Amino acid sequence: MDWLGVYYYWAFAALLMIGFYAVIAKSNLIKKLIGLSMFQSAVFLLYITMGKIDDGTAPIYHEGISQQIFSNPLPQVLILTAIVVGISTVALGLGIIVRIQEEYGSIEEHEILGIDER
Amino acid sequence: MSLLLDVLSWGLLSLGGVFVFIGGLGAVRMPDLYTRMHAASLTDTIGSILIIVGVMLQAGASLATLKLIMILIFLLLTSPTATNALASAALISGNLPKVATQYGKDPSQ
Amino acid sequence: MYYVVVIATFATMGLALVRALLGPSVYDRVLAVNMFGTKTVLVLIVIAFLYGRPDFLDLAMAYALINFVGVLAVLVFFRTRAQREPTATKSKD
Amino acid sequence: MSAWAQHLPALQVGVPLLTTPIIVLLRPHGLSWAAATLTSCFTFFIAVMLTVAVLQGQQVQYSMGAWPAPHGIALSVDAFSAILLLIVTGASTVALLAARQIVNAEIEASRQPLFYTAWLLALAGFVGILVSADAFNIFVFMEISSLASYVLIAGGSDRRALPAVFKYLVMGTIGATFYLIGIGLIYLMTGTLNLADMEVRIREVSDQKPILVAAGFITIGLALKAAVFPLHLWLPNAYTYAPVPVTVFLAACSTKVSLYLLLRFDFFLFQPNLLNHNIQFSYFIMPLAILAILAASSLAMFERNLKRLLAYSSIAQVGYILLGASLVSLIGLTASVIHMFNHALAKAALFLCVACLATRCANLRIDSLRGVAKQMPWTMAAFLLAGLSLIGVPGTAGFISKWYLITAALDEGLLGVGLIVVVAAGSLMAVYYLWRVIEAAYFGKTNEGAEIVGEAPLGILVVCWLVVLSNYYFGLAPSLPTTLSSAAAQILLGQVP
Amino acid sequence: MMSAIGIPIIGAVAILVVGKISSNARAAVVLLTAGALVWVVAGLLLNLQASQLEVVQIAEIVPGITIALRAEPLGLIFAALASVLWVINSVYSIGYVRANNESNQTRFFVFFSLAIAATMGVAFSANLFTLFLFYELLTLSTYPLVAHKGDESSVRGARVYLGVLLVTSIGFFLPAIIWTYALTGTGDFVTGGILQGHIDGPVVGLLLGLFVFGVGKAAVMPVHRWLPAAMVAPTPVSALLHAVAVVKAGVFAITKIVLYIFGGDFLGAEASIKWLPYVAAFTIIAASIVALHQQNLKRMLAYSTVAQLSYIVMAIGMINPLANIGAMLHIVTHAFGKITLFFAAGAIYTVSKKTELNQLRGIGRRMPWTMLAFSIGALSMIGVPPTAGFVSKWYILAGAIQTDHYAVIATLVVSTVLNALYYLPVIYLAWFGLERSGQENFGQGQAAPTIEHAEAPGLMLIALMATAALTLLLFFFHQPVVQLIERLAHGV
Amino acid sequence: MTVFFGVFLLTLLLIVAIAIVRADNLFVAVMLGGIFSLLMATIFFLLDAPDVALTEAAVGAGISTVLYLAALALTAEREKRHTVHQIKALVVVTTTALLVIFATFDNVQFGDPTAPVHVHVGPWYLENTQRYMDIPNVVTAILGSFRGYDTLGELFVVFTAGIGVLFLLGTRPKKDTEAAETLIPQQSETSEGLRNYLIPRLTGRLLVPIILLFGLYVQFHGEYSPGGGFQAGAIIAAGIILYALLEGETAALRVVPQWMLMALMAGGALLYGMVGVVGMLLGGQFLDYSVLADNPVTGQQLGILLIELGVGMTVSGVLLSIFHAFAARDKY
Repeated sequence: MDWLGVYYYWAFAALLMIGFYAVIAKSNLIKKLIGLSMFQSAVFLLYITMGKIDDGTAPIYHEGISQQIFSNPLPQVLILTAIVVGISTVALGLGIIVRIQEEYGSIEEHEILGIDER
Repeated sequence: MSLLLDVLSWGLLSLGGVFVFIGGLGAVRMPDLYTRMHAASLTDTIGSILIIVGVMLQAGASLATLKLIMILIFLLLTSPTATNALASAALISGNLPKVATQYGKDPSQ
Repeated sequence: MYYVVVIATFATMGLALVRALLGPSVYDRVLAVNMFGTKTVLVLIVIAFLYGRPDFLDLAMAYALINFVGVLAVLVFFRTRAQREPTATKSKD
Repeated sequence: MSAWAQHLPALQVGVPLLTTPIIVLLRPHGLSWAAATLTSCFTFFIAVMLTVAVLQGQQVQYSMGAWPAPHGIALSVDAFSAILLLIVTGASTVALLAARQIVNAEIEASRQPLFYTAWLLALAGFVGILVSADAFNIFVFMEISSLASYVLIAGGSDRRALPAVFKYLVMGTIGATFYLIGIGLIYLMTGTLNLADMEVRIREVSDQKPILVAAGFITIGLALKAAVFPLHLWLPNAYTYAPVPVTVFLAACSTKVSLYLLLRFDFFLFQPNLLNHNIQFSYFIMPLAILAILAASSLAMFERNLKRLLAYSSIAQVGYILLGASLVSLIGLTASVIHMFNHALAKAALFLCVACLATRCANLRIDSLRGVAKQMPWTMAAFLLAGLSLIGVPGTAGFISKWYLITAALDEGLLGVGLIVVVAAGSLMAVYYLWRVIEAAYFGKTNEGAEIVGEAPLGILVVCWLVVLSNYYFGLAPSLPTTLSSAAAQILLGQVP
Repeated sequence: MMSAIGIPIIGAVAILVVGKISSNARAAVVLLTAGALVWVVAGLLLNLQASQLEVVQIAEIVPGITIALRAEPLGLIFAALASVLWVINSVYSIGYVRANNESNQTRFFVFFSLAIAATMGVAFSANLFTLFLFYELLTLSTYPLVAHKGDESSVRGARVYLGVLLVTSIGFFLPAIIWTYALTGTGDFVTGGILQGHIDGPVVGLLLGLFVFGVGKAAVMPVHRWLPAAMVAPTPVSALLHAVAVVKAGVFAITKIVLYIFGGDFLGAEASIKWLPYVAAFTIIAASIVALHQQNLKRMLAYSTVAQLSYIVMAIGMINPLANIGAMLHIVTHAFGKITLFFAAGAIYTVSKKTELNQLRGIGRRMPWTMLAFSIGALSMIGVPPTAGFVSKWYILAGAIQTDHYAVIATLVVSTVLNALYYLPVIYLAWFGLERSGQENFGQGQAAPTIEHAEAPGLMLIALMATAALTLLLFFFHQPVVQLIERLAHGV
Repeated sequence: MTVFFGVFLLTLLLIVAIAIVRADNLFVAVMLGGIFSLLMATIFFLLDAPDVALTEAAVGAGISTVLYLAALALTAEREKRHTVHQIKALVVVTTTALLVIFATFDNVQFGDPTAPVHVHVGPWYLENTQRYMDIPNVVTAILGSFRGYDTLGELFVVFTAGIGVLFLLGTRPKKDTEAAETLIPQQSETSEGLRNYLIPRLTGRLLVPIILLFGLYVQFHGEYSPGGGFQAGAIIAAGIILYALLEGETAALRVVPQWMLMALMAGGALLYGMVGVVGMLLGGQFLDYSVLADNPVTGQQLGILLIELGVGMTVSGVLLSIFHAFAARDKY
């Protein structure tokens, strides 16, 4: 049970918490979006920490390298895809926020709801 | 011969490290925006030159050295420009250096 | 051999972060970001050699460029913002 | 043709996916609609071919890029995915056929190619999920379908669609990320992403704790995307302010696909390995389902806006589907799968009638629809018949699923009686809120201001009546959906010893 | 048999098409379809032996659940009754609609024939599922008839009508059917019952209860509220509802279920179903007392129907052959009697716009024929000898004496007295009461002035007299009907 | 030794994360977001994932910061301090975190080679890349060929985002249309970027070609060193965005017009799809590259090269059109 090793998973949990909190508690839409992308980055951290092997190197062959232990390449492929999914969601979210700003004149959730009630 | 190279690159690297650390300290302790900028950017450039040359000595004549040279050129090009742009933007938006106002002179003449 | 540099750069990154958090005006924070970027480039170069994988320098090269684009973007959009609402209070936060 | 037969699963996803870049570039007005409808029909045709293959007992497997299953990505189509494929592609074709006039009115010509591309991307996303047998691949296609649905919903001219779609985006992305964490934990313990392979390896896993947590995460994530009761907050506004053809398409299939995933993961993967699954499933899912039926129906009863009323009724029907599944018996599962089919039919018909109304009436509040039956007799007749199917009057598709649901409930003894009361109460509430609309339409006095309104355009009306009559056809001769859903139930339960 | 359902549907479509052109053409089509239906049912009735056994299967919904039709004697009696009365009712309603120039008459006749088609379906259904299918169709097709006028009161009445019927059918009837399917695997009507051995103990009572209260149309006490509420409908519809189709379908369904699902001897032995006659008895007494206080003529007739229906339910509940014959016979006699009363009420309303009882003082002199038919109908309700009502009550009484079921005998006597109490004063006032002119006649502020009016219009009169004659005829020639029922009783 | 660096960087990461959530000024939050993704990339680099680090840097630090800033320029600058239902959020969040910690607590050793993850599918890829594709970068091999279908899906996610933003921002905002007429004739100052900043424009002119060259290098060098379609697309987009920042958005549009962006977007997606379909036509399965050339190994390499090109085209097309959609919004 090496405490330092588990630190990566605790950092993942903490980051998850921070991101999720920002999404729920903050009423500014852009802050929600930033929280959302942090929430997703935490998951990326989980996947990559999973793939690491002690004193293994990156899974890219190179004549120069001596030792043969390579970290697991699969989680890295998954995360490559997930990052681009994250950025696409952020881009679309920002598009919607810009449209909301033009239609409602504000990007604070409580103000938008107020405008709709009237 | 390689021992000499190692000692030399070790020296350069640690010197670079020291410069970089001083830059960091400067950025935190300096009173005003412009002084901080002065401290940070100068040490930035000298630090990178020292470290990259130090590492180049280690890498010897190989593809890596070529890449290191490219990176050095980039750094030398980009970071001073960025600082310059930053300084002029701050100045235009009216963020006056603290020292000038202290002596009552209006910097605009 | 590379430990000294790595530790020094990490320390500077820490200090830059302190400046970024404390920084009274936005420009302080931009400075901190710029510092942070260049320090990361240096750290990556040194770690690439520490790990004995010199072919990872492309990453450091990409950093240097992206950092420059990022900083310039902040300045441009901050000025567009200031232009659109000149009446808005100068951000002295 | 048989040479192409073995490529069917790949074509099923490939056709809608690869036509989108072409449609984006179609500048001439109206052409993009025609191309989109054609592609959707062709996808429906492939889905029918796949169903025929499945019914003949073929094991439809397809490995992408010719790499063996656990290493490459495999596609597999069985009875459960076949029936869902029919629903999704059918709903999309029908909605597209009815979409022409409304989209022309609501979206200016220059943006229409983009709208129809987003529509086909949503369709490709849903179909991709149904066909795929790889956990991470499902996540990717879930993202494609969600992003495309956000774009579709935000396409309307009603400004309130934007905050609704932003809330949907945030909750949908959180759901997808929960799903990702779930897969990550399973991958951590089993080392594979292929569903079949994962199911085998889960048994050997010594420490069941992460698997339990992964099950929790995946269930919550998919429940969020399927608008299961407590996590349904995004659905009413999203469906109400979206353009009507989009609501027709999404109401019929977006929640169904997430439920498909929920059932597949729960019955396929976790089921045999978790401690005592029935407790976990019935104590956790059944109360939610009952709550969904009762609360959502009562909300629908007091709703003034017609579209939000139908949205709440969708949430209640999701409750029915989950109720059937939570009985963890063969008939229960058949009931839940066939209710997916029948509800898709009934809800598509109802929303198509709303589409007909939307072309003629300004707003869709019930008291502004008073006496509309005199001017739009055919539309209101279709609404009445579709309403009957939703209530579950004998002879309609809705009745079949009610029949299976109550038979399944009867096997549960005393608890079953309680469930019957809930189901009966649910359908009676459905009677109440649908009759409120029909009574206002038929017997209400047309309020003075209302201008003379003509019958809905012929195109939409014909499509609407087509779906309503298919409701009755599958009510009287439901052999196709019943065989498919009982086969699906066997597959799902096949895992339970 | 298929044609028995098909003809009214084709008729409905024909009326829809023809209706727009002219009312005479529509009337012709209505009569034509009614006549064709009677001819078909008669054909079935005559060669009873041949058509008895073959089962026509229309569709197979789910393996084991089919829509199938079978012409067994009980169904045939009901179908014959319904078709004959439909002909008379069509004649009457054409006259009524012309006289009152009702709005959108085409819709009226279309749903009229759809309702009859559904009744035929209920009559010939071979299993529980088909019964439930046509039962629901009947509810839905009669809803527009009840809400025909479209004004506020009729819409509210129709809402109660639909609400009660749908609640009972989805809430109790459907679970009961599914429970039977679950228990026995089939739902077919088999003489002698299918539940034998599958179920016993108090659960049988519960299942029977679900069925009795599930079939809301039989108007057993707690679920009877829809019947008076449906009085808002125009009179031919109430006639159809309360004499021919709806209520009779309800009671007929219960009879079929008791005989063909539970089976006479199985229930006989069962202790837990003894409560049925007592519930029916309570309904009879309560409904009669309420009818006593009614001022409106049609509401009084409605409550009297609730009472009469429970006679049949009570007789069935006694599980003895004689009582069964009595019950079946009562279906027929009550139909003729009640339809005559409703026709008379309709005639009075058409001509004099009078609806309240106290307005009928001395109307006998103005409308002798209508009041004569009304009196025959009333007597048949009470069960006085020359009318058919007496015969069916006699059989029920005989059955009760045979099983010495004292409660039932007591109820019969008391209810007959009550019937007399609320029917005879109406007849007496109509014939011998002085026609008070001027205001004091309408002290309660009803503004119906005593307008000069003669007898009811011709067409309505013919229908009236026909049903009255049938009530009398049935008293003398009830033997053929009884033989038909006996063949059924011995499970032919 | 990696662990010590990792621990330090992770603590820095958490501090930055908390700072982002608490920052009121949204510009500050976005800049700290830039630092966040730089840190994230360094951590990935430490955990032997150079490809992911490059993507995180190029996409996270570069493009998303620029997009956020472009959006901020159009919307509010400061967040109104209104944290709604705080306690409820805290409760939900802590339960999720506890759940995760509960799952990964004691049974998972960081980096031990015997963990199930490294036993089943992982090593198969390491051996077979040599046999089937003979290219050094295993990650690109998996991305391109073994799980090529995932990347196709991925490509279409980006494509959807592009379509979505163009669709949403395609409309001219109603209230501003009248104002727009007056605005167009005199060239507004804003869209001219840093026109009067001489030094940055000069270095920019010098740097943009280098960035584009570097982008192409990363694109075609994906099989030997960390790189590939996504990273290259992002870097090329960053290059042209730099040009737009310096020379002004209209100048950038003249260099890369709107129709070319649309063609890039659609062309890339189509190229990828067609490679798959051609594989099917030549008798293999969908996305089976070994049939593309007579020798399966060169076929695989050719396939991977083509699809990386497709991905690069689409990603750069999408990111640029999104940037132009935001930047053009100023003029209205």
